[in-house]
Amino acid sequence: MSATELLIELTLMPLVAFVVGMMMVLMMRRIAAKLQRRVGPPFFQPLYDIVKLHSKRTQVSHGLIHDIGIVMAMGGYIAAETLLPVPGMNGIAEKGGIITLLYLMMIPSLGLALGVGQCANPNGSIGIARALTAMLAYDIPLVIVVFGVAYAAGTTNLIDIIATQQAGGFETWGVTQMPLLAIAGLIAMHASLGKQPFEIYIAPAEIATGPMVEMGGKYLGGLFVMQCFQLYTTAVLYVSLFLGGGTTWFDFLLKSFLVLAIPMSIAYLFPRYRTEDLLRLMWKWPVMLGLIGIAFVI
Amino acid sequence: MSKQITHWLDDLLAEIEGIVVRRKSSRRVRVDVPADALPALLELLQGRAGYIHLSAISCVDWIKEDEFELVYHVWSYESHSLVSAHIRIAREPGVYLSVYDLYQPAAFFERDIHEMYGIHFEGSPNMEKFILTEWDGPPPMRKEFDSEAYINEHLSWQEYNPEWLQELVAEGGGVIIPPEEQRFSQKKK
Amino acid sequence: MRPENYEAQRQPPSNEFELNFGPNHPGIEGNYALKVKLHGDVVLEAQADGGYLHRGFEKLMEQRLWIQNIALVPRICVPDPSPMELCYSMAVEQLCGLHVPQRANWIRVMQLELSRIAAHLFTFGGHAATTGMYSTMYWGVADRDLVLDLFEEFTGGRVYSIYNIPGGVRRELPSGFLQRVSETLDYIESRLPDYDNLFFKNQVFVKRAKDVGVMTQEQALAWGVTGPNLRATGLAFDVRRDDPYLIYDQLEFEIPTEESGDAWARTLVRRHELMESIRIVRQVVEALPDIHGPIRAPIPNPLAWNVPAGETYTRVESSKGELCYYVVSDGGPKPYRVHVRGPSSMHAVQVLEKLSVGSRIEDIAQTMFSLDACPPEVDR
Amino acid sequence: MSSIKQIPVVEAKRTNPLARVFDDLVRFCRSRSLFILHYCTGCGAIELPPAMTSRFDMERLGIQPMVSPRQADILLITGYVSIKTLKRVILTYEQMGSPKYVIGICSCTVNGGMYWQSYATAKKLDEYMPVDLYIAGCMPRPEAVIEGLQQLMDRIHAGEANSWEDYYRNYDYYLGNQQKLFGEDWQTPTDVISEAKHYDLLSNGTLGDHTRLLEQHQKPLEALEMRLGHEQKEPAK
Repeated sequence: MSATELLIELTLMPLVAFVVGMMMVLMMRRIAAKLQRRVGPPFFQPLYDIVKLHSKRTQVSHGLIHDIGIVMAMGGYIAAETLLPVPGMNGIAEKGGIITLLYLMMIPSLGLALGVGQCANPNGSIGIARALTAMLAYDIPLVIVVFGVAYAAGTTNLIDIIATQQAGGFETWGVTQMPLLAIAGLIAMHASLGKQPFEIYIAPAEIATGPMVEMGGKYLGGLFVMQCFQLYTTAVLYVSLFLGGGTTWFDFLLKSFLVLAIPMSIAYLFPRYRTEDLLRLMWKWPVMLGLIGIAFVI
Repeated sequence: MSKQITHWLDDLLAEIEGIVVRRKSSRRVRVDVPADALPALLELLQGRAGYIHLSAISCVDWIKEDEFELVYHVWSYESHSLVSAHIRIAREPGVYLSVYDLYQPAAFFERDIHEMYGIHFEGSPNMEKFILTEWDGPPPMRKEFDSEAYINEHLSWQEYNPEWLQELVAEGGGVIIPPEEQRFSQKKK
Repeated sequence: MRPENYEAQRQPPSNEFELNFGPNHPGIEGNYALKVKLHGDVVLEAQADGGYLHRGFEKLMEQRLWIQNIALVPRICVPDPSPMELCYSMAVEQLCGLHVPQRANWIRVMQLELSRIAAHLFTFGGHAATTGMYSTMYWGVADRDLVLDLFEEFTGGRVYSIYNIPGGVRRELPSGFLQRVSETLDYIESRLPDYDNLFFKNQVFVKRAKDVGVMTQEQALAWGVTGPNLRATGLAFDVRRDDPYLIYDQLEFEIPTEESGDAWARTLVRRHELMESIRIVRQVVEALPDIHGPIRAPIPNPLAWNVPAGETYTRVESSKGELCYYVVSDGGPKPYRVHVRGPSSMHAVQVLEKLSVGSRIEDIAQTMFSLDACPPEVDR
Repeated sequence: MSSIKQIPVVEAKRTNPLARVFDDLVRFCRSRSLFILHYCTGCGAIELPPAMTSRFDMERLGIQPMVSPRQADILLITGYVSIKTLKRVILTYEQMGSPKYVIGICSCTVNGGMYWQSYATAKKLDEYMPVDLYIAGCMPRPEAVIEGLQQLMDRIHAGEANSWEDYYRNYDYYLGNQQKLFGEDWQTPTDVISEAKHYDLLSNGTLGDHTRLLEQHQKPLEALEMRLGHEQKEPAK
């Protein structure tokens, strides 16, 4: 692969991720609307929101770290997109591998923590403390799941993992080979999205949307963009690990949207847990399922 | 409630000196007592007659008589009746005893009366302002406080005089006559 | 793009900090504030701060005619305005010795109970929203709207009906109205299993709401708690039954109670009460066609109406608890004094302060919404 | 509002033809994505849940509730504002990011409504902050609220909803009214004058007698003081 091609891929992959991510946000809001018996937002609503937020005249900054935090939150995911192979584009997935991806996916939370810490708003501080706790909660099952998949495939390279799954059709998919790990992964993925019942760090009625409380204008716009990337990354990672990635764009997108629809449909039927309940749940069931799954794999 | 209970209550109330009991209905008793006998009355009602629920403390400003009337409404969950104990205190200096040690809900009502009427209750746990924290005028519920004068001094209204209203006025309508001037002949039933 | 004065405010490093919970906070019902001192996320001290909705109702009422006040009173409690009208009308009737016709009493009961249904749907919608379950709120508020449609049809007002006037009610029911009432009730009843599955039996919600804001029966009695919140501690007391007004002594209904006295019990009591209200309205719908007669007693010219001197204390069970009006007349065209004892004046101030202490920050909103504290009643 | 001078605004010349297209896009997106601040100042707020929820569903117009003033575009003044609330409303308004819009819902914001005799409520909202739109009624139905918001959307799209600039241009007038009501030492933690300089909206009406008074009293900006643990006050007579 020539340097130009690589450069084009590295530009295209986050862009595609952004566009798909916006549609995922739209899907999320439409699902919520359907469950709540209403119409829901128009098709381009996520785009309107993002453009509007970036075009606000007032951009209240709380200092350098605040700016850097948002950049980190977006940048972490943008970097992660280049490590996620999509049909026709592999980016630098070969060189990065799944461990790097996991690290990159943690950066946004840390960036947010830095940025929110600078705002000195107690609601934000509580929110970010909860967000980091939640990260601690869902990362353990996530790491177990990723380890199990990597062990089964014998590699940490996502391209190889996808290739082994695609070799024998549906029977070699991760979800049929390692159903327990797939379930654990789904729960961990749901938690990492921060939707009910794991919505502890947004929690409007408790801490006034936590980390976002001091964000306005571009900063909030950055977080909206981050949400698009987050949905995309989580869904595509799951598809790559368990659903055999995608051979064509059509089945790739279909799988990603379907996989995302599961936690989204559950989310709007539940209230949120308390922090310790979340920890207890995440360290109990997904970890247990994951460990049993690993035992099967080994 | 049965006559037995009412008699029993009357006997009990007779222990207080200077008391006037009026039975308004089967469930409402009005009691007038001198101001210094009220704590004893409430203690009696709460301790021996089961009137454990303080429903409200109302304050009435009788400016002509230069007195405040305080009304303690207590309810019994057992005999299902309500006793309203009326007392009168002098408008100046407007100080009275708190009944917080008997009835905890009194804290809110006393605080409320304090800021609305300026009556100070001795022994109440909290006499800070609650509703009117950012108000520096006189206690507004006193009868001498003229809220319209206050408004005219501090606030202004939107002028609204569109053409259609002016036309109406020119035709002799559209103006609201103050109710005091609008005396119709009383309809016979 | 950076205005100059936005330096972050730094507080000295400490585990304890103070937080303004409200007035602009989604976890607060209405415009109200709690100042809380936190250690981590445990509340050490809570202080209610009201007055944001203060309009000086009691002063305003002294300046208006007896009949004008009817338009004023429902505004005291926004989610459940009908008991306010009734309580005031009853007070004026008692002062004048007006005898209200039977038919008006039955219609009033229907209005009150429909209002209670609407208020309860709104309240547990709100309680659900504080725990993050917005679907229940969306459903609850939408179903409440159907009741409001009924209100609009027979009173003319969607929220503030201004329908009870001293002496009776203002208008006769429209034709075919009772049929539509029972249709709406059927619909709401058919929705209740959905609410049960989504909300009341939802294990995550039960886990969240149990053991939140617990008060024992002794505490509740000492703090002056009334209404559903008192019944959630196990005491079956209801003004409608134990101090009956209107025609409640002729109606059949039960008083649901729960033992545990926590947020969950309070919400559950409301849910059962909703069923009882539906039952009462059904009885009214059945009985109303056979009750004929006028809908209001004749009153003198309301613009020159001097109510005889006297004082009276009326009590009504609103959806939030015991609602009382103390009305004094000096024989003039305007009330001499009207004192409104809203049930929330206890719940939102002392009870909320006491229940918040020791709870966690995420439970303050739940405590407030499960107490169904209505700030405009406190501030008046 | 005859007392406020209408100051002509000189639009910067834009030579880039794409700039106009871009401006149109931005205005369109602004009108299609409105975040309402979740602040119920009065009883009109009771009609907002129906307007937002399943039956009338404001989200289909791109309108969402938001919690923090930093995130919001629209400040809905739902009903009467008591003087205590008005202070918070002004603080909130100044913290919102421009462009921001104010909608006065209910008759009380227009003229005091049925509380015209009340000593505790402010009567005329646009003395204290510029108002884009009034929706009269007591209280306006959800349909009316949505209709009003749609009018606001049209005006934003046409570029007419510029009341927030008015606040900077005529700050002295608004500050004067605020000082009249709240006392002369009234001060918000936002430095409006330097913001006006920042947005290049400084005009004749920005500075005046009232801002001079503010400068005399001005304390260094600090976090809003909390009133927890106040001292016991002397008994009033």
